[in-house]
Amino acid sequence: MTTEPVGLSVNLPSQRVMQARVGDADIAVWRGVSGKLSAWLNRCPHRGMRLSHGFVRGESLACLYHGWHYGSDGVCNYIPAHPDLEPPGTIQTTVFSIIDQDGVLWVSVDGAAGGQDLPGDSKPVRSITFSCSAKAAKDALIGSSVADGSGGELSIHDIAEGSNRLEFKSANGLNSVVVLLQQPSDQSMIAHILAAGDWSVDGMIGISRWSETVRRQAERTKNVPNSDCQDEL
Amino acid sequence: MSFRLYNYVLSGNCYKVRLFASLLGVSYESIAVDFHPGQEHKGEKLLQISPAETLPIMLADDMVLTETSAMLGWMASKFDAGKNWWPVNEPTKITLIIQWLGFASDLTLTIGEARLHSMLNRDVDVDRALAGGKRALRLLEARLTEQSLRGSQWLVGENPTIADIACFPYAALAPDAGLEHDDYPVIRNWLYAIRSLDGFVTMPGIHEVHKLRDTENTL
Amino acid sequence: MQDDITLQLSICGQFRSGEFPDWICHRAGVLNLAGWVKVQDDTHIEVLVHGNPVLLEALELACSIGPYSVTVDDIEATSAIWTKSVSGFVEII
Amino acid sequence: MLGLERAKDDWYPVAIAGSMGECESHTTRLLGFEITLHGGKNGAISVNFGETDLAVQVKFDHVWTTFCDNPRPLFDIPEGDEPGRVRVPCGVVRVKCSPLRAVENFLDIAHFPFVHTDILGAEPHTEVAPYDVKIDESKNEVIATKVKFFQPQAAKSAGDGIVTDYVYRVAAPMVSILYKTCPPKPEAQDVITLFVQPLDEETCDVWPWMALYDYENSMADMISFQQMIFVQDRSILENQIPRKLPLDPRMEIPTRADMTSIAYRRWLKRSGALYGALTEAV
Repeated sequence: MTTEPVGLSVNLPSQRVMQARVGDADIAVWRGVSGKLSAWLNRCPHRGMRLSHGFVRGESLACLYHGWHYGSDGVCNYIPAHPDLEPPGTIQTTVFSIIDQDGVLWVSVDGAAGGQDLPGDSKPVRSITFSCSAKAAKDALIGSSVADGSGGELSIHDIAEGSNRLEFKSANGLNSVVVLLQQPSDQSMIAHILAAGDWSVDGMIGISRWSETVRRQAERTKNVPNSDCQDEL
Repeated sequence: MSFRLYNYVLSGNCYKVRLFASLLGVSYESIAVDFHPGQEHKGEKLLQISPAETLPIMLADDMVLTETSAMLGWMASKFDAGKNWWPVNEPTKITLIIQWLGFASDLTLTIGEARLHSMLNRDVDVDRALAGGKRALRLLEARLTEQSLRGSQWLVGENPTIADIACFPYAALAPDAGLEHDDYPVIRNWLYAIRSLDGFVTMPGIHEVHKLRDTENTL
Repeated sequence: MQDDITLQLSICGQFRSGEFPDWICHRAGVLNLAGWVKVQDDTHIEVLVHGNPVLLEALELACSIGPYSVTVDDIEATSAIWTKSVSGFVEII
Repeated sequence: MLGLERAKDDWYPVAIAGSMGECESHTTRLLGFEITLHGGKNGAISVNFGETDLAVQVKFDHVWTTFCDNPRPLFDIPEGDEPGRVRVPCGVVRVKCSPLRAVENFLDIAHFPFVHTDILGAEPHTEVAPYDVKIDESKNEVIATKVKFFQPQAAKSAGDGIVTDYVYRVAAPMVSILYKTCPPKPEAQDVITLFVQPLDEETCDVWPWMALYDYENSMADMISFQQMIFVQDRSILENQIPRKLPLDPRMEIPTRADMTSIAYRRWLKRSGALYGALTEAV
């Protein structure tokens, strides 16, 4: 299992928690008040409640059910039902590796997470979920080009075999759009989209709308009963 | 008392009124209605007040209101002196607010229906309601994404309006119907922003953010 | 914060599966308790455990169910002296 | 399937008595099997499983049925019949969780400050004081007594915060009964129950029922209060992993505050009431 992108950094401000899926693992991702990131198995060791429903207090994540607090190292540091107890370091969540690299959150469930470098001035656009197979989503993305908002187009530039990263570039090579793919299940795919270069707000909004157009195409493909008919669309 | 509300605790539509009243600091008279299991809103006593067979019903200024958009508009006009929630002097904004108030009804008809089925066993076309709910959440995510690219976390303009209040309950209650928020990161942050407003109140299915209390001395 | 205490637990039931001692060691490890477990026979296990009283109680509670393969009829807890004869939590024979 | 045969020997609630009109019918599920309810004369309700008529009885304002020809007798709640009490069937709420998880959550007090904030509990009053739990062998029930917890608004009829006394009773694997301080009548106790209809091992319909001394609030007020509390729990129950109730404590970290839950699981294991339970740690 390699490192997966699970979200855009901008969508997880400090003191928030979200859910992510990497392979078969259900994961809670959260930031403390200082911005420190953690990624844990999404299950409170106490009674099995999903920690992604919890709340952040300082540098701890608390489970919504009984308020057990866990520090960023995953170790339980407060049990409200036993307020005088100093919990032992052995009560802890299952901790995964996470990094924030160039505005993207990367998680690995086996070993240290390693992110990917993005063009230096990359700005986050959005994360968008496709309800179709990764192949259908990827085909639709590769088959389209991004309008840059001022009449120009960015066409597909770089697709490494088996890669979860697509890059679109403008003709002059100055503007680019990077799409990082995450596959949470067989029938869904999340595209984390960033834009590098000189983009106006309207241009960024244009990229967001383009991603919805591609999604409509990809999901239509999925709904064709026989996949051989794809060319007719 | 400023108005009377015929109220049901599990109704997202009734909650719009409870939430907005709390945000505005307005007190009101609440009359509990046994919507489930008693179907009291279809009983003669309530039909005498409003034959629409819907909840909530608001009695305000000699009016009988059954549409939540009208209730929110009335409350904002009456109690929000700063005209922030319903900016009547700004034509573009109020036009967009009306647009999103209409969209809020779509949320009720899709997510609200699916929730009635998954929670209270009501007989509805659940596949259709869920598909519609997913479509509505995608539209909301797209709008909030564009707003955030413009630098705002609210549906219309730079401040919360009654459009946010109208769309909040059923968007927040989507998991009750099996539509999780995980695929909608910008909606998730918008929900958090509303939950963090001064005067916010919860309803079953929408938890509070559990900010640290002054009285607590742990950690 | 309460002071550490020591308890001896006499556990009676049906333990033929042999799964219980390891299970108790694991649970004691999660709760950061020191001590030992000793199998007397198929129906009787002795445990000496030292640590925080809240966590000791948690161990006793967990043992009252045990793994699915065993049946626990009764646990008798008595106060005991901690001799520091073992480190961590181990099975002794 | 583990525990199915034993589960078939019990009675389960499937409707509120008198809730169906004549000739009305409605299909539901019980222990994974489809059953059909028919409204008859004078509010009577009969239940079919395929061609078979199932035994039916009305008790605690609900219609109960069973697959068994010689079922375990339905438990009693003598306090429920006391004159002066208002008996309140609260309607059904569907939850995607094991029926056993719904019962277990009802026996839990430590979650009050976080899930029923400012109603049944509030920080900083989070400590769970020791209480007594036992398995009553003569009745084959779990009983927890001397349970005390600080509550800002314990019932619809409670004004300010009080320390509430609780007694919990598990009378059948899918039935939990709670006796709690009755604010307007200190010498008596309110009775609040959770009757659970197992649709399958991971889905249930929950039928809360109450027998209260409350002369001030309307029926709708009382129902609202109970529905509010239960639906606050619903999102917790739908997000516990795994959906079935794990019996092996290795899956979790119970402490003294979970004593009733542990006694309940222990009793389920001893009784072989394994429908909706997970026996091995995973």
